[in-house]
Amino acid sequence: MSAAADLGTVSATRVLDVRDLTVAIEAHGRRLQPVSGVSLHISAGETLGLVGESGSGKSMTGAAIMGMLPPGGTITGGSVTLGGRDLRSLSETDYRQVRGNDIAMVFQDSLTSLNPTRTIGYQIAEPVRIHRGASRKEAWERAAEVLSLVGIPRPAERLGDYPHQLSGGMRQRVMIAMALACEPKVIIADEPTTALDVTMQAQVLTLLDGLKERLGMAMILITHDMGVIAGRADRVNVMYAGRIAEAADTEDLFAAMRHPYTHDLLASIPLLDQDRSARLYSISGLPPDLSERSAGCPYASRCRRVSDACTALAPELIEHMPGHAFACWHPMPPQSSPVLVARRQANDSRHEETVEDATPPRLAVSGLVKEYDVRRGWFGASARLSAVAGVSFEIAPGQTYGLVGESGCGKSTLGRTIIGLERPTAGEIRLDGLDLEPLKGGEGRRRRRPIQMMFQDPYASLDPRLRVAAIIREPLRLAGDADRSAQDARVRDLLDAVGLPTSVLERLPHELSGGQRQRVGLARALAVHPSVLVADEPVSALDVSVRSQVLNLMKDLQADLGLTSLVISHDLAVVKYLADRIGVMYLGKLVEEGAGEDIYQAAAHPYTAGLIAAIPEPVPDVERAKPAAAVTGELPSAIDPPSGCRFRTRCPLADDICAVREPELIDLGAGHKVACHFPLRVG
Amino acid sequence: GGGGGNGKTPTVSGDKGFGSIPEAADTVQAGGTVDIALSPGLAPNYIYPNVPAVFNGTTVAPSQLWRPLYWRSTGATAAVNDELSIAEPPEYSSDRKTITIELKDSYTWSDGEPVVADDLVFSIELIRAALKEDASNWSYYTPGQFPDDLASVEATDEHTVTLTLTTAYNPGYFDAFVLGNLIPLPAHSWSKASDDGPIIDFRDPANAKATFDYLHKASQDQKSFATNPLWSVVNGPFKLKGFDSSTGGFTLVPNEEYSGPQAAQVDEVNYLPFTSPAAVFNQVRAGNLTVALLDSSYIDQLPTLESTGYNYYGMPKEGQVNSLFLNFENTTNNFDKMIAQPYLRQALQHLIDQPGYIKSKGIYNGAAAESYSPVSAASANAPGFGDKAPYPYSIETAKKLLEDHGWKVVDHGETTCVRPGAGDDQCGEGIPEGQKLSFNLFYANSPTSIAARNTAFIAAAKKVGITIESAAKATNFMYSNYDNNFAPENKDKWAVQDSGPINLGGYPTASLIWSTEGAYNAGHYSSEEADSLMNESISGEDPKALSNEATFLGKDLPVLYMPNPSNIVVWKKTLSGDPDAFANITQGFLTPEFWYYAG
Amino acid sequence: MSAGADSGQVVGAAEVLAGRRRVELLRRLRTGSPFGGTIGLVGVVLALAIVAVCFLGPLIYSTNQVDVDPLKAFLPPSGEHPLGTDSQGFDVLGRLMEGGRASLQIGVFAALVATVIGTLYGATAGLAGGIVDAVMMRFVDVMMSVPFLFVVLIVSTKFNSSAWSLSLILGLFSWLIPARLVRAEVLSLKTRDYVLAARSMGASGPSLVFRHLIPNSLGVVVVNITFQVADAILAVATLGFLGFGLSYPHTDWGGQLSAGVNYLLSGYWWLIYPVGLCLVAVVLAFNLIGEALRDTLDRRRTL
Amino acid sequence: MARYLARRLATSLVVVIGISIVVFLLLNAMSGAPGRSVLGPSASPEAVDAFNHKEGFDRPVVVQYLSYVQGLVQGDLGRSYKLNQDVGELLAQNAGRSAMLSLAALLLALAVAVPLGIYQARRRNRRSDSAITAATFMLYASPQFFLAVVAIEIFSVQLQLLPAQASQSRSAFVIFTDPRAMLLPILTLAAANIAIFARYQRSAALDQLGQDYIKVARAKGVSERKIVRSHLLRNSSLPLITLVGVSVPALLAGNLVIESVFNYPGLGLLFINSLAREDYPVLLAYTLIGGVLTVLGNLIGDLLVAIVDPRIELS
Ligand SMILES: Nc1ncnc2c1ncn2[C@@H]1O[C@H](COP(=O)(O)OP(=O)(O)OP(=O)(O)O)[C@@H](O)[C@H]1O
Ligand SMILES: Nc1ncnc2c1ncn2[C@@H]1O[C@H](COP(=O)(O)OP(=O)(O)OP(=O)(O)O)[C@@H](O)[C@H]1O
Ligand SMILES: [Mg+2]
Ligand SMILES: [Mg+2]
Repeated sequence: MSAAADLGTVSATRVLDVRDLTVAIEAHGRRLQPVSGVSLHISAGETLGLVGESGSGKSMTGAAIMGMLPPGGTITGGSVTLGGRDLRSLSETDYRQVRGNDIAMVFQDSLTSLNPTRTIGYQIAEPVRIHRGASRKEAWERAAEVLSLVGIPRPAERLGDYPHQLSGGMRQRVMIAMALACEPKVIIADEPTTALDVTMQAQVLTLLDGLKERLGMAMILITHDMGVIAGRADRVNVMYAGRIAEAADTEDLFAAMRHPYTHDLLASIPLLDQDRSARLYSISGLPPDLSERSAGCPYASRCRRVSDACTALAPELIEHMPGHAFACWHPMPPQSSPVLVARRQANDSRHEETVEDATPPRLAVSGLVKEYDVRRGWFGASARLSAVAGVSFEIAPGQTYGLVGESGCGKSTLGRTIIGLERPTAGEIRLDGLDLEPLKGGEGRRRRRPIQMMFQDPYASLDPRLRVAAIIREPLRLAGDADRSAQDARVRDLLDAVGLPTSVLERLPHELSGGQRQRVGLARALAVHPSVLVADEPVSALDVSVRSQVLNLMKDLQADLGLTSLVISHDLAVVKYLADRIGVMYLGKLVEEGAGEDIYQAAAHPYTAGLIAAIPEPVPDVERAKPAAAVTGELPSAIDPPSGCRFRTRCPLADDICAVREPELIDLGAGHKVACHFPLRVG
Repeated sequence: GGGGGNGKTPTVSGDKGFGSIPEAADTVQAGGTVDIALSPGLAPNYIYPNVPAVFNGTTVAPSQLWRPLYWRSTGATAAVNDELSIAEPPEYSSDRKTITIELKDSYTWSDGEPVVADDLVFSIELIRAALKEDASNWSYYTPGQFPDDLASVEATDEHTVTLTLTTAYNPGYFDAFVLGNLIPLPAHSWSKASDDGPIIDFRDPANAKATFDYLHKASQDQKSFATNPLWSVVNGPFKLKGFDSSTGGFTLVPNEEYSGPQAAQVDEVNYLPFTSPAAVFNQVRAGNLTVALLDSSYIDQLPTLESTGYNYYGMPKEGQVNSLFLNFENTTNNFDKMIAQPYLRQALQHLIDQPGYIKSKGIYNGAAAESYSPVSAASANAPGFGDKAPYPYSIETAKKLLEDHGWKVVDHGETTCVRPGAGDDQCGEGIPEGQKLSFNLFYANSPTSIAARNTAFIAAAKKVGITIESAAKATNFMYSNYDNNFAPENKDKWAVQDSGPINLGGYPTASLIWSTEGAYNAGHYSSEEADSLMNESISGEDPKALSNEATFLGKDLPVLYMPNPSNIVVWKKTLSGDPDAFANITQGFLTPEFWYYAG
Repeated sequence: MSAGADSGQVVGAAEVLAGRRRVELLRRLRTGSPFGGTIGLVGVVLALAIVAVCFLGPLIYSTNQVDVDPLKAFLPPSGEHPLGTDSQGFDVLGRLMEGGRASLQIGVFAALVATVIGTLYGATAGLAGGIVDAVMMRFVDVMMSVPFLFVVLIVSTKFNSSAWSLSLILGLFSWLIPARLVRAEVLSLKTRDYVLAARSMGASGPSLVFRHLIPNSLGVVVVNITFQVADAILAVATLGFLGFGLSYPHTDWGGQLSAGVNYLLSGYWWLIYPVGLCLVAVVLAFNLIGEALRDTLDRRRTL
Repeated sequence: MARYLARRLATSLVVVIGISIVVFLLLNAMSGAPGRSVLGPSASPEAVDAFNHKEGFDRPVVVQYLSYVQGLVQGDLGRSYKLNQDVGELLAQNAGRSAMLSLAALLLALAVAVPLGIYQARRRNRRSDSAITAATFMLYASPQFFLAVVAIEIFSVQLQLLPAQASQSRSAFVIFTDPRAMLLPILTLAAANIAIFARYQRSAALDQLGQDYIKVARAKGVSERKIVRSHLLRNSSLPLITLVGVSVPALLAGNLVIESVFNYPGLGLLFINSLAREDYPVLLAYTLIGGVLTVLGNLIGDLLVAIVDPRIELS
């Protein structure tokens, strides 16, 4: 790339200036160009959001700035200037002086990003000792100082801890402390919260934000989550296939986006206040292979506004308006994000669903308890882990029930118990009124057949040695009620139903893309005409564009087949999009239940409210208006759950009674139930 | 003093020697240390000289601390050495039942007491007491013979002992098997039942038993071998200075009170323990040993060793049978029926190429002698056929013998019996038609020449269609598993075995191994004629008896004869002495008192 | 993504870590293959070459490996005997082929015996779980702690070595590693989503085992076989070297080498180096093949 | 720590008991009542029976086992009838030398393999890595006795630099003062382990190098040398500690071969010689000790890991 777009004039406050950065990687005899002519800059106190699909080159850009490309990677063009210093010309030794000192980085996975055999004190002190030439003691003191900065109580005592002794959120704070130790000018946060639960994500992001402000740092926030961007970034660079597709101030971007890719990206995410009846937009095709250099616009093959010009020549990133640049031959007319549109529509249609009539429920779960014996070794004391603690709910025929909750709250356990992979410790599961639990052996398996499951990880849930045809046929074979040719016919029907070509039949799972695999998984689940489908995190392993395809498909099939389904996800938006009714779980308990809109717009449980508040929405106004961290702290251990109301340890409204008495699930009317001594809403 | 026989050539029988022994050097440099290798794996662990069977071969410095009555080696021959014996030659009465032994009056114990007739009687009483406890308590015991047949033993004067026997023996036999193994012991010092106990009368069997038990027990406390005052009372040229109980290595120093013919000339003799023949060889190669017996697999290294300063000399041991034992009772595949046929044994013997094996670089490389009977062709008791093989190597003859007796010989295939029956031209009694000539053979896993010669034999057998399955085994294993006497339950498991040499001693009658009742008759060979010939060797009068026995056994083939390998001794060129004092090492006798460093 | 996977933390972390580490260890002992894709090829070519020489060689270069000629012992290499002759006068090149056949046969057979036993044992333990598994694995622990070579040597004193008995003895004492591998594999497969999926569709025990568990653990088993062959060949060679090999008319490489070593100082190098190098080559070949197979397997897994 | 220790000790004890049963059964199967082999061929059957009775070999197997265990607990490993010695004493005499050889070889192997493996991992897939890997593969594929023979041929026969056999001395002092004699045995014994350890270290280091904390350290500006020293080394050595514990049987087997080739009078050679003598009490006592050492090796390995690795709860 030659002339790069100059986004504004070089000002004295620009800390970091990247121009025309091009990175090449040589690996396994292939040459990739994961970053092509990227230009960006950032000033002190500013947050630049770098957003894009997986593989779009976000991390690689960060790595190039840090001078830490993977083996085989080189910067082949462009410049990186930090405070007027050309970093590219630095020797490795000099570059080392920059890292951790002038630019610091926060990584995604805090478990693997901390050395398990070193104390956190050592790890935080390390950069101080290197860059500040501090003594062991001084560095240690500094470590305590930054640790308190990131909000860890009694920091001096924690310095001697090892990473595994900390919770995920704490570890992420330690990571941040490590990055801050030398008060860098620029901090690059690469997906700093992707591994965290939403509640924790909100806390960490707020912390980062505050620190940046206080210390006057510049921050590059790398994420794939448009919601995070909307709430935290001052400016946004949208990346696609190693290039910047669009760059603008956050408000500008959401209010008047121009690049079709930006638009499509947003259009394919389900939103909390999504119109449930509207289909999500899906971006067709796959991102381009970065090893092939094509002349045209990299998005051309997937773009709905494509023309011959697009395939002939790649558009350059041009600042069409002050502070707003995009690289497109056929920009969309300035328009606000599809989210805002959808939002507006949804607000209009505050619908009321008919309260379930007298039809008996298809699936009824009552008083379900699942506890695990966890023993500490051979002679260790036995402990009981309460994964599900007395959950009851019903799903009417044809309805979809959604389960949400933080990680570890027992959603999957509930799902596994319902389909019979686990035996409940207590409670009943009735399918069409018949209690499934006493049934064992062949009879039990047969009676459970109407309940089928769709798994989370499309890579793990298909036997890698079986061909697609055999995989889909398996439930038919197990049911054994059709001959081979009938089975084959059914397999073909199913393929058709999930929108796969028959050519995949002879393929092995690894020859399929993630989306295709998930479709195969769905086809398999549907093979025996189940009446109930349990889908555990059906889309959380999928990339945005694929995710919308699968969501659409599930939605269509629900409607077409009249399926009764249970959708489990930690993503309230996904659940709300798919489900008629939603149950919110907390630490093995159902704390609130009701229609999606009721839950979203009139949450009665403080936990639900906090959860909703923590979910980042791709709407800058909404995001900025949100309170800082609504639910604080972390999920307590399920081995010794808090007495009374399990949420009380994190509840802002908690009172003495909460510790003593367990609140019951009470109906607020219209099927909206809540288990709280101090509900936010009554009736 | 000087070497006993300056200018002498070693005493040998025949010309089977290998290498040479230089004449004794004229100038003697007194003192010095001699390092000598103990037989690998045979670390001494017992000291009392009347050895129980378990410890045979593992006693400390046999004959060098306590002299035997008769020294049965002169150079490389088994002739009695009158000079080194502590008694005059025995006198037999005409009925051969009374033997008078006169001890030389020149010998004294190291504590100054003379060696007297009672010391011999004491020793014999101890043997009797020991055998009463357990038949294995004296290595040289043959049930029914000495001392069972000892009517009386008496010290008739201070230096004379008279033995009265109930049966008569061939003097050659009795000399070798009994008198040669008797060792006078210091009764004045040892005849007690505990360390500080009083001297008791050993003629009382109860006392003899107590004494034996005491000595036997003391003899197992290896840590005290060199310190226990008991063992310091000796009459040989050396005393035990140090004993390493962990390895069995020990050091001898001259017995200053020695009263015999040749006092020790070097200051110290170190017996170094070795765990393998290779270790011995390596040490020799590194020049770290003064004297060593080498494994025959190092024969072709001898010229190299010579150039680095060693003399070497090899000689087969006399009175040694080196043969493939046959199991006449193995009924598997009718082996007993087949092996009972003399023609078949002859055919097998015809397959053994003794001259070839001796010559082969892969087997003996020259260091062995042909052997066709228990007695060597060069000995005074040589068999009638001398050194001419009764059944010389000839595949053709073997084949013809088989064919003449009703076998269909298929070269490299399966020879089968086609004419069953007991007739002259038939296979033989009990051998059915279609019988295959196949059997197994176990051989000792060391030395390498054993495997090599058996392989050659098996391969030759293949040429006439005889199939022999073979496997190498530890010698011990073969003794305890493939010996019909001790493991009768396994008698059908082996047909032929080669456990290496069996030593018959200086008077090599084979009665122990081939008489019908022989204690070591592993394969249960039985022949009336052999029995009567052996009986003659033992109890007859005829000095030719042994030769007659050997002639018959050479022809009747109780075993298949193999060459007799040389024992090879190497010693530093700086070490000199009477040539016999080196030649006798090949026969297992050590006389270090004759060695000295050349000035 | 899910906290469930981490629940091991609770369950006696130390035990789990230690146990897992040990299994991991066995599995990984031979990882790392910087030759790229060629290593498998090198291994296969090497193995095929050795197999061809040993099994087909005699067709082209036929020698008398039956008749001993003691007088032709230790002839140095010449036109007539490219690798000279040994102590029996056998042509060494021909002897190499003879010994190679035995070594390969024993190696392969021992590996198969070990694999069959190990697979059945490991799969049973893994599937049964609970107390059965605990007892079975404790037994494996015990057997693994008894030094294998010692026991084989001790047992060998009682047997007459034949190709069969050797491979049987080796096989009977080397099934432990495959047993552990297969058990670990079955345990991990048991909780895989696709196995859960099959269970949730109503698949019964045998159906799970035969359709999912066995085919999917086969990879590990096959990889292990190749390593096991290499190990068995080495073990046989060691046995042969220590005097428990085959006897005439049979021979094996370890025995040949051991016989040759007796003449180390005599300069008969042709008795040592050809057979030594053959041994190295064949063990190397099987290791390389195993390495490549495992690489492929791992790559497929991480896809 | 105490609890973890107690737990590991308990499991180890179970395994050790198992080993003693296996070894005892083996002893029983191999030598049965040893009277005949002890007393030799000329002993009468009565004498043999008397011996077996006296020594208790005619009692029921279970009783024999219990008394065997009782002996073991009191440190009595049995008696070598062939050598007329206490097996315990016999082993004790040789143990020091074997331990010296093994430990020297082990330390050498570790000293070479750990840096080598890390070096390889850091130069992954470069030519030097491939070359070293090729070499380690070759080493791994070479039977130890062949390596030893080649070493003797080169260093003793051809170059005449080093003796062909190990020190025969019984005193540690002499062995230390003449290190030349131990060089070849130690080197060859170490060689095979270098191959295994280096391959393992390489793979462990690769695993760790792929971990994010290395990246984090780089991002903090830590130099590569320091990354290796203060981050990589400790983490990537954890598996090696376990490996060393697990490879005790292999080390013992190596001793067997090396001691017999170099004629070094340690436990291995004692074993080989006892094999030829069919001295089963010695053979099995050593096997038992080998088993116990293995368990001990595992135990120590696990404990070391537990000490070094803070993730293992020691409370
Ligand atoms: N070490 C590497 N060697 C070769 N190619 C790599 C390497 N790391 C990343 N890539 C490639 O570089 C491209 C850009 O990767 P990058 O990690 O920057 O994407 P990303 O935008 O951060 O995606 P994600 O959201 O998944 O983290 C991808 O196609 C990836 O396959
Ligand atoms: N097999 C098991 N043994 C012991 N504990 C278990 C087991 N499976 C799950 N748990 C525990 O049960 C609790 C609930 O786990 P579950 O997987 O159901 O949570 P989840 O809500 O699905 O979380 P996520 O969103 O991370 O998938 C967790 O504390 C988990 O550690
Ligand atoms: Mg990334
Ligand atoms: Mg889950």
